Amino acid sequence: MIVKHLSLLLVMLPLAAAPIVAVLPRGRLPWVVGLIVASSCAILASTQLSMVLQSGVISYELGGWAPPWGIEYRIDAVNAFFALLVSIIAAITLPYALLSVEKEIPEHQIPLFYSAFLLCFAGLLGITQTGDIFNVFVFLEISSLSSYALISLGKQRQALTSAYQYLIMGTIGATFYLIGVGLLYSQTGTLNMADMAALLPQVTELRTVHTGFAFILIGIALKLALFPLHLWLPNAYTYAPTVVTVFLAATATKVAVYVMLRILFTIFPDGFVASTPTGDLFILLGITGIIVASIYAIYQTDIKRLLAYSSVAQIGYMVLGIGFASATGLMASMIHLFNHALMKGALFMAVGAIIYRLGICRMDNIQGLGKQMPWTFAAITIAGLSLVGVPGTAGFISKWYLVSAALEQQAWVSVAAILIGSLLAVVYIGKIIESLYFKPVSETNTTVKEAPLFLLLPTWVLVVANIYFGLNTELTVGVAEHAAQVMGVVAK
Amino acid sequence: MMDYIIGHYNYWIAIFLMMVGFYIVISRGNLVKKIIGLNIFQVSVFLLYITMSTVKDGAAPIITEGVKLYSNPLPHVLILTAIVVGVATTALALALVIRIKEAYGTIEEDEIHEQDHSL
Amino acid sequence: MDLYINIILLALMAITALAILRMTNIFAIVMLFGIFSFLSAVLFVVMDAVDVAFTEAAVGAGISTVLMIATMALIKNQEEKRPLGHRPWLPLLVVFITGAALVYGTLDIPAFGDPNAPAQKHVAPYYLEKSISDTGVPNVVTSVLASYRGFDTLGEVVVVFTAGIAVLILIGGRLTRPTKRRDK
Amino acid sequence: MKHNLILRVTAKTLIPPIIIFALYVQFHGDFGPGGGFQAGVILSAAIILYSLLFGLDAAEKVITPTVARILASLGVLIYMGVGFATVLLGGNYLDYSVLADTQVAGQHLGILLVELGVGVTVCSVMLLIFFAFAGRGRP
Repeated sequence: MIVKHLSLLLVMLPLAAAPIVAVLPRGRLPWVVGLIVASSCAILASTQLSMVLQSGVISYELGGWAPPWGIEYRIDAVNAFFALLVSIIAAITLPYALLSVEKEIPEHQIPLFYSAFLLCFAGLLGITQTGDIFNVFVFLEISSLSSYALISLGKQRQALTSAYQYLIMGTIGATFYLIGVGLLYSQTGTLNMADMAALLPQVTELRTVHTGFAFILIGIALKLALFPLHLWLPNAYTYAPTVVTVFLAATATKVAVYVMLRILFTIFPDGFVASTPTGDLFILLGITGIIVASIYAIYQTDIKRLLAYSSVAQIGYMVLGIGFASATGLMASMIHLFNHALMKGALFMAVGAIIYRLGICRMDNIQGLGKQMPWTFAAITIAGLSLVGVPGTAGFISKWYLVSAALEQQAWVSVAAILIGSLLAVVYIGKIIESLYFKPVSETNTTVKEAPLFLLLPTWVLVVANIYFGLNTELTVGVAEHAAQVMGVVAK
Repeated sequence: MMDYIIGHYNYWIAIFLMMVGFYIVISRGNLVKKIIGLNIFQVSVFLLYITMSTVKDGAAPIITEGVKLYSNPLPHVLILTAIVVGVATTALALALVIRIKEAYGTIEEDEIHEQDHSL
Repeated sequence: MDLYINIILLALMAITALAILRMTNIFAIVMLFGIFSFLSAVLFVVMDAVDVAFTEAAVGAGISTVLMIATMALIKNQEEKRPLGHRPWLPLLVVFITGAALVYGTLDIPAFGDPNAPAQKHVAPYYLEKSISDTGVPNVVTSVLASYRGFDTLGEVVVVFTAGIAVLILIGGRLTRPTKRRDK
Repeated sequence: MKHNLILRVTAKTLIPPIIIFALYVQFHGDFGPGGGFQAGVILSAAIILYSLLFGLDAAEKVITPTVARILASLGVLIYMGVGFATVLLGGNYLDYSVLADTQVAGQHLGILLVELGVGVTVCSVMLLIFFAFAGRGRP
């Protein structure tokens, strides 16, 4: 029975756990429930992926109504890949959360925190699983509303203004998406993605469809923090509690990429996207995003903020891959977003370990801490090298595929941008390492000890994953290739 | 031509209302007023959907004997959802504004920025 | 007849929206927003969307306005300050482009009330035909909401619940204070 | 408003009809406009009106924030529970047809139950939100 309802269970488990956790007493019970749920989801998601790879698309009719009349869960390799990414990150983040949350969140809010965390998790999973374009909106709002609340839990008062700013931009994005969906609905009469994909080829000439397409893309781009719509992201990531930053940085923007891929490659017919300037626009915005955000990152003194700007730059790489609209480009994009989740997860976790000890993480406060916190320091170094794209790390694989995708199309400017972006990454990661290791320890910090094991272990799981996926590319490249095929972009 | 206008004026006024709301959100600095702008924006989008669902001489979609033509129930359902999502967002946003007021003593964007930069 | 009622209501909504844009007294703006919401509810009735109208009146005009007033009572100062040297041209440009794009999109949209529009022909007729035999519910909005698209509604309830959690996180401090004392 | 006699008397006579109307809307949604969302909001409006007249403390005696919080979770769980029940009875998630002998009876029961869940959650969340807003101003 579990096999039949697997795809549904994956979403309903965290969704049903959230209201239960909300009424649990204070203490560690909410965390235990959260951990159990997240680990079960990781198991379910990996089962789902292997099922999809073996036997093809899974369709689950919610309410027993056949699509397009009812809502359908339609799982192919792409969904399964993203659902697995989200679940794994949640399962690794939760062990880390225990101590970090106890330190950063007031005790009486901890059950509410885990409830909101599970809601955000369930919302993201719901987006990846559904085959209904309006259902995406509903789950998008679940994950968005809970992430606004999670961000506002940050200690500094700027957390409140960041959450407000994100709320305004996020709601504008969601409303744009809603407008786009409405316009598409007016010409097709359906909300089911597969059904819409079948009906759209007859109406692609219509101006309504073009406008709807544009509005959906802008709405998702806001959620994706695509340059220049990224303004909410640096603030939100900087002031949110560490666990929230780790989770959102590794998953939220990735799920937005997923929606983008679905819209571009599943829902709209092949020729349509190519007939619009979308691809060129994505390449342009991707390149500008990589360069500008990387330069911004170099000038940051708060390390969380530095990494946040780096995230904006990395989103540039992903969008660049989508912009090429080739099989290699798509693969590169998907590999990079998986790897980026690993490296940014590890980096934010390591930074969180420093925050756990110091309370802040600014360039001038962390000087010389590398010697006192060797494991944390090593984690930052390795994950940082992966971010740069040094061979032997996961980051190298994604850069490799990106460059080959660019070379395929002889897009020299893109190749240059990728290389310059990597060089700029050397500079900002170098700044952190220099500060941590090559500067003398300030007197107030001489007694700082290594972070507790509970924080180090999850960090190192991700660090090791960075190396593992740098050496063994079977899973990432294999699944990404399969996913690119599913979306109809076959290798030329 | 006149038919075309009569067939589309509803959309255009809804778009005008949307844009007024959108303009309030992105041009005003008062945090409460921004939220109200956002609400106007959303309500006007609802209007767009309901406009799509209307059928001339159709009845409300409650099945009654002797009635043949009904308006389209699906956009109604979508908008019911969207209205509830809208009020949820509004409640959250207003709660944030209250906290911002407590932390900064003001709800004007410019003054908040000034305070943060002077820190 | 419907046409005139429509036009009058839309005109009133436009006037209200513009008044909200120009006014600086937040309290008055909140009141006007309540009116705006109610006008839209009336318009929904005219356009045969009774369930939507009901919800908009109860939720949009009712709860939203109550919450806004409660916020105003806490915030106290009720005058919007217009910053000097504000540059409104960029927002204006953005809004103009967005609006123009939308109008461009509506040029091909089926006319208002067209019974042969694609939206009226594809999925919706199934609900209207089958609602009684499938679910026994004559109000099709209810059957679609609770059954055909019941999962959306589940998501919607979770959104409401999320908002409750979020508000508790932000300003619900009083709830747990008594138990805190016991801990010490 | 606490000391205004006319308001108190008028509102007092209004509250019971509002509650009855909420129940009507809740259970008549199959046939006319209405359903759990509207009913929840109307019911919460009745209690909010009560709290405006007799003070927040009096209203919190009717329904304490802790109870409201539990009810908010409960409503969501009722809705999800119906779904899980249909799964256990061999149907798909939220496929109410398996709840009773005939499809229509099952659908009817299912819709009634989920609307109830909706009503409970919406009403209690609205109250929670209102209590949080109104309670913030107090020392």
